[in-house]
Amino acid sequence: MSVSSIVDWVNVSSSPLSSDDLVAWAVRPECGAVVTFCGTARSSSTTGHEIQALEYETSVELAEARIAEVVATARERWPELGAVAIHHRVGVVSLTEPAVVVAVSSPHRQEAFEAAQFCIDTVKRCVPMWKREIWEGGSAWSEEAQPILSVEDV
Amino acid sequence: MSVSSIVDWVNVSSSPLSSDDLVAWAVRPECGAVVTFCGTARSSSTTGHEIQALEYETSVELAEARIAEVVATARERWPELGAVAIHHRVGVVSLTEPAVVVAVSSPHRQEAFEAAQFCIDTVKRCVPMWKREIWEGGSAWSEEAQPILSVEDV
Amino acid sequence: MARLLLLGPAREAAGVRNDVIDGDTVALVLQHCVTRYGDAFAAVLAASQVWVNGEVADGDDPVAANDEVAVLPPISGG
Amino acid sequence: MARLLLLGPAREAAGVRNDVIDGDTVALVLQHCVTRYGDAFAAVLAASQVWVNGEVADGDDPVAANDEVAVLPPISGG
Repeated sequence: MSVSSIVDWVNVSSSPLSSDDLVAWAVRPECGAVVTFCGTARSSSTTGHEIQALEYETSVELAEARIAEVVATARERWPELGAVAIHHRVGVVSLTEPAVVVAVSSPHRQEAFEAAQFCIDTVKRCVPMWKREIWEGGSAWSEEAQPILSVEDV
Repeated sequence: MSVSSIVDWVNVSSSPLSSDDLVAWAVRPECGAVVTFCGTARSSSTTGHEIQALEYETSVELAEARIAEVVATARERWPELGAVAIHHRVGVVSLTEPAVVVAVSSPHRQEAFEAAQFCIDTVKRCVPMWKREIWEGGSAWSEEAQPILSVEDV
Repeated sequence: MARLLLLGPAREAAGVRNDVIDGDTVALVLQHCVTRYGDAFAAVLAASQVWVNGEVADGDDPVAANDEVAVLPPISGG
Repeated sequence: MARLLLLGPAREAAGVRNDVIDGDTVALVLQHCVTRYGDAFAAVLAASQVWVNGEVADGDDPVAANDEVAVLPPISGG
């Protein structure tokens, strides 16, 4: 776990994720809005199989550093933000469990929505994280893979 | 409580709100995205006082019917949506507690973000709900009130 | 007799949330409300919407026995 | 000796996640990797980014002892 400050919370680990934990942490007396995004393992796949689970692989150190860059960039673009938390699981994530959770608080809701969407869009493009699709009797890396982008290129 | 179908969950009550309850309910095997919005009681006010709590007043029946209209309109605009839940508290809501929670699931995240934002924007403009600001030694209705809009006018 | 539902600032100005009141149009019901609740209520009413049985109503609309006439002041969604 | 970190499909193609390997530039380290891990690894490497100590690196960049050279194939964020 890497808590880079009292207002940023970046974490990559194999522990199950709870959106309530992030919401409870992100709430601030001066912030009336908390927007969260949960990315859950879903059944349809890039390889045409009925997915049972996803397996995520990364370097925790490299992934946490990149996610911290995403958070820092979001703060530059939306200076009003209160708290920003981004947690990503590694290892096996069963169908319907969250693999990634983003939570953003701010005084008003418009910037919380915009920043939360920026965070998840940028995490998906810029954080080194490989996803294996697991089905009955087999598994494979997700298709449609793209080169990792730098955060400033998003 | 009014559960209008297995995919819509509209509720106006004095019970505390939990975003995890809504996320857990909104997750679907075919939906990879759940976006939630929590509107929490915040300290700054329209009347210049340091707020300690908000008190919401409505007719549960009228409010739930209007919220159900909001959900139905979101489904017309974003037919891909999975589950949609909108819960609103009535009565006293202490500082930092959620007064309203929206949760939307969908196969992909773009429509979940758009629909969640539409839902909360439209609830704020179209649902009969009066907010009293409570501070040390006094209280008053929120200022900057606007006439209730019809959902089709948003 | 219509069933009256007064919410938020309308409830506060009238001093009651629920009441029963005479009148076979919306305009007549509201006229009787102003007589009963006075000027503070009239001021709130001037900026309010009126719904009958959950639908937005005009002054000319008829009101039957047991219809719910709701007075809905402006809201501060925030 | 540089510390090698192979992730996702690069780890799979090489059969190892961590290794130590000779070379004082990125290009030389990668050349030694291809020699050690073979064609399947070379194919993955051709589409991959290389980071040294967490920063994007080019073939000409120097590699010192204990530097971490990471091979990062394309990602499928979804």
